[in-house]
Amino acid sequence: MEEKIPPSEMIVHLGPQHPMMPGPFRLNARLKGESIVDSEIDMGWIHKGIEKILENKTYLQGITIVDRICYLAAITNEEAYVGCVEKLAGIEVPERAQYIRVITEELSRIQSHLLGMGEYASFLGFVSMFMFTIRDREDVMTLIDSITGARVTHNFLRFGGVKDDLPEGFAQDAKYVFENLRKDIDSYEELYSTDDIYRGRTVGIGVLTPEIAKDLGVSGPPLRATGVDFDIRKDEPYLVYEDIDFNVCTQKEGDVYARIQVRLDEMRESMYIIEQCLDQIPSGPLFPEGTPYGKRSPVMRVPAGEVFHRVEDPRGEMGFYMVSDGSERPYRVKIRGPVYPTLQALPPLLKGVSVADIVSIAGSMDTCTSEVDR
Amino acid sequence: MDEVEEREKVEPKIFDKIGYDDIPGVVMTDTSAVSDFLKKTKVQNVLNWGRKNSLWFMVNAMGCCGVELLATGMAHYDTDRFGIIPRNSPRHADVLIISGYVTKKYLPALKRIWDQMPAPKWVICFGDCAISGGPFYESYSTHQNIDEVFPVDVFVPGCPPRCEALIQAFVELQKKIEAKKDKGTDY
Amino acid sequence: MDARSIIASLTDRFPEDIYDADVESDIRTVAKVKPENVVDVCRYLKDELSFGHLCCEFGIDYPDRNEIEVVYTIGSYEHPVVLNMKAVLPRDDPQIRSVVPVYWNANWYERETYELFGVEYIDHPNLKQLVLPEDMLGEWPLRKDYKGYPNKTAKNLV
Amino acid sequence: MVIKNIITAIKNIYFGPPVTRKCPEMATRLSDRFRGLQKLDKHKCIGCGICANTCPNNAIKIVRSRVAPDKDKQRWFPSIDIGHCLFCGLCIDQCPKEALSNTKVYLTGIIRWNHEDLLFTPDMLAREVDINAEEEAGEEVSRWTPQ
Amino acid sequence: MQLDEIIFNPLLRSILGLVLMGVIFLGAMVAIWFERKLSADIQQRYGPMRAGPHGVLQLVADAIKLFTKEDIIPRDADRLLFVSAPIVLMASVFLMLVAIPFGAIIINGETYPIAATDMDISILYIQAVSAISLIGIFMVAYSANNKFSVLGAFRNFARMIGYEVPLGICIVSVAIMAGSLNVIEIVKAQDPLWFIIKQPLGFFVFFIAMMADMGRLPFDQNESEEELVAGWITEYTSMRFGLGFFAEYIHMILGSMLIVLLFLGGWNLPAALTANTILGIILPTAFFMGKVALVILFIILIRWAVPRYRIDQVVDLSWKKLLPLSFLNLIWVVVLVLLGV
Repeated sequence: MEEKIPPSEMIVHLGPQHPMMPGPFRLNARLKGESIVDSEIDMGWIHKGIEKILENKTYLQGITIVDRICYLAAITNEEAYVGCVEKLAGIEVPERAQYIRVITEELSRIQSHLLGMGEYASFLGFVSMFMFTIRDREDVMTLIDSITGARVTHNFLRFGGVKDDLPEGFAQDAKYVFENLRKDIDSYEELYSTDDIYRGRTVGIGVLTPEIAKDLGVSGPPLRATGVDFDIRKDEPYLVYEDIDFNVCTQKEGDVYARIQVRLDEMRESMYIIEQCLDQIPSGPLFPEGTPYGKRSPVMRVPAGEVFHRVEDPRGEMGFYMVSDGSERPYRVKIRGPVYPTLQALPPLLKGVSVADIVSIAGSMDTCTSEVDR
Repeated sequence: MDEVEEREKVEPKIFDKIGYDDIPGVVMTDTSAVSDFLKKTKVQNVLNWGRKNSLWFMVNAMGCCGVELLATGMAHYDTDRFGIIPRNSPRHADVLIISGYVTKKYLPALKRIWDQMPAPKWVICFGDCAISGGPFYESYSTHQNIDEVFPVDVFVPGCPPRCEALIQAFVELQKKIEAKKDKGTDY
Repeated sequence: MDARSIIASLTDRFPEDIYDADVESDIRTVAKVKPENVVDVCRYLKDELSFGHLCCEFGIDYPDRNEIEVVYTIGSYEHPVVLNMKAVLPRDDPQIRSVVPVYWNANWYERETYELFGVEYIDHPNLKQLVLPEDMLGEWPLRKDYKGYPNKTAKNLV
Repeated sequence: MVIKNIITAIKNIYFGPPVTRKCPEMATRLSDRFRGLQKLDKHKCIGCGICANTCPNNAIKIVRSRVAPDKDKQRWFPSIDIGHCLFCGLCIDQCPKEALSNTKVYLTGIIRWNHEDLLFTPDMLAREVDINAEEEAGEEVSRWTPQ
Repeated sequence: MQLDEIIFNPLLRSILGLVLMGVIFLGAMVAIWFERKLSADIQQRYGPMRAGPHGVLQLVADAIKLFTKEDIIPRDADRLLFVSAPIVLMASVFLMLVAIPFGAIIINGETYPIAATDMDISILYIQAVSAISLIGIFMVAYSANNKFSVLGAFRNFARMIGYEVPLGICIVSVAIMAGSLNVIEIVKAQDPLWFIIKQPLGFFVFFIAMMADMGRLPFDQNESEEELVAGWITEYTSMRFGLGFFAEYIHMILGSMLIVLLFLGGWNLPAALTANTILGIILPTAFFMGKVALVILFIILIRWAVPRYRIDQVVDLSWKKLLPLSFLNLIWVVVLVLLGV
């Protein structure tokens, strides 16, 4: 935005350090009064070069690095990466390990949505709601912690299985947590739907139509809020999602309110999935028997080939494209993050709205800058 | 009522007589004689008590640790117990928490935030990325050795550290201020 | 619409431009495309074969073959088939037509590929650096012969 | 209406006791699998260097160190730069002799005022030198604490 | 009468004014502490605990720190305006303080309000001087050379202009009912029946307009933290920031006092309770302050329980809803007065 602007307008740089988002990015907004004439996003403030780093790590070491792509969905990142390697090497995952993976991934989805939803409320000035959702998130985090041993970066999945079994008494703990969480989600929904100020700030703001959303390449809750039931878990089932009964949560309106509503519904759906998994989970080994894969992973050489594997991240479609040349390190890894197109779609959405709605719309997209920059 | 009239009388004189930089009623000095004197007395202890009990930190979430940073301010860990509250403007902050990878592109911005903060100010390196580059220490894009750029007071290793570690870091910083060994103030 | 019919339709329509087309599995197909005609192929894919969702677009560097591949991973909202379409470019002067007129979200992918690999996109609306600082442009860090990696400046105590 | 919100807030004052974990004073209960500072068993370690090779971050180096505080004999042991360590646990998983193990030290033992203090020598990892860590989690480690 | 002479002595009045200044500062500190504790309760945490028992000295620590911090004046700022803006803000609230009574002493059935002055147009005066803070904010917007400050300040103008009108009309209807512009007379007029009962609509409009005037949460667009970093106060450091912060809280206390004075009956008590001299000295002020504390409590509760309006919604609310309602209230009051109720 170097061009000359008329004196009635001004350029405001929101960021790179701005309370709007966890993680820095810059939004150069050209304002006329309070409304936005034009905007542009400047990325890369935390570009880390993960793709280059992955090329120089062995497959096993890569797991620790992919954890740090998006800090809110570390398990799904791992699943995409590990699934990629398993497809290339032709490893079968035992059923019990698959169920455990599904459980951790859905837990991760719940905590991510809780954070995104609460943070969104705090963007509207409703700080107490943020506190409430984080309070619930801590409970879910404790569940994840008890399985994986870490809060954010888990390093839990291994090629062919998972590192550890479910801890003893996990089912009771989960039941206890979900009981409270269901109540709390109901109360959040009630607060959201009855609060006039909240409705005034969200209904009809930042509307995406299905056609435009598809054109922008948006996926995940922002797309499902427009009524398109695009969900990798249904369309291209991985792990045991085929055997599990769940709905793809959609809304019609495509505005900010619908996106938050989709997240609320998805949390309920995730809890339902986990409960099914806990009922159905078979006993058995965590790693394929008769192979060297195990907790002490061998140095792997993956046969040459190329593969594209995608999973459903809390924010949308997460994909890894991996090229192997037969050595112990991947030749090229491309990470397709869900937030990348979502963030790219912000400037067209922001045209003509007021400054206060920037945070409303950007927050409802639940963007994760770290993953965009990689 | 009298105050208003008085100011109206005085104001034209200011513009005529004194330069733009001198404001009546505001003493502006270049020396730090007063603070130097205070540092030798017991008053400094009182000042340090005030400072250590109100360490407002800058909300500057930069990476994985940023999530833990957010969570630390919330109900389960509650930094407010120590008088530590998040501030969004660097002008109001005392503590800069470097909570993630500092890239070549971001370093100038981070330095600018640091320059905008009023002294005395402190830095906490939260997480491996801030201390040494963490998993990205070889990357073409990141800037390593942040402790050569900023005067770091407390190092919190972990990737990411738990929320308790950040609170412990604040406690360590308080201890350091109390012991008069911190780098934010010259003793 | 299954993978085989898609490949058949594509090769029928563009016999000159599409080569090495193959079906890997029910939901994965690969094809190579001549770089001159990539925009037409993409438009055909989007309009006729309902490949409306550009998953990603990126480069792969092969220094020993002296070529850079640009891969378009194109999915769909209607059917589960994903097409990995590759365009092979010479490594010395990689140039290709931009697909932004067809897929709007290719914009950032192409900017990123440009600054990391040096692939130049013709007719791109705003071809400049995206994630790197301006002075790093021209180093193409994701190419295999990049000199700045590993960056040995970190203070490692051991 | 906003009345609903206010009622919720008032309810929280009376029916919502503080959920805060009293951090520095009371140790938080950690999960059994928590990965804190590593502990080295010098009797088991053979100095093979698998941990150093596995480490994704090159945080481990094999150095010469005394086998016991009172003996002069030296052998090869790992030393860890905690400022680089990701606490991913790969070194512990891959150790063939199970010489390395997890502890729950993650606060006072490793939060330091100087960068140089973050280097943990084999003696410190084997806890022959006092690393100034209180017994944070202690024996009382439970998998779940209902709030 | 001798008591009268003592009470109307100008010297004593000035000393009383200074004391009230100290009291209001103390009150603001207590209010901030109270807000932090109450918000912590709502959010299921503890709030300040370390500085003093239950954190009562937290504000002292904050003040010490703010006083000893570096005072930065941005290079491109207009120095004179930048430095004097917080003083203007503070002056605005202190000028309000002059006319607001802090309670009353009732001796032998005679009421002596505790106020620095006793003017006949005090409510008009309060309304006038509270608008001075707008000038202070304008000075900030002009001088700070920060776009967030400008945006925050302009939001403040839009909001204040919108809400001064319904506020003024509500005050007019109160004055019509009381037959006086003097706050003390207005309190006297509420002796048997508070004005909230006679004109509930007026109270509702006045309360909302007063909250907007104070800039409390559903209406704190001028410093909405997530959008504008810290709004008009973004560039201020150290005690200049502290002054702006304090001015806001003092404004909140004074506003709550106005609400109590105009609608909630002030210090009026049944005569039987104040017959005793000691009770007459203590009870009315305590009663008044208790009601003020309740109003503040309610305002703080709202602050932590609702999201924030967008600025155009706030202006809409004022011009499209509150203004017609206040006119309705005015007509209602005129009818009441004409009927002689």
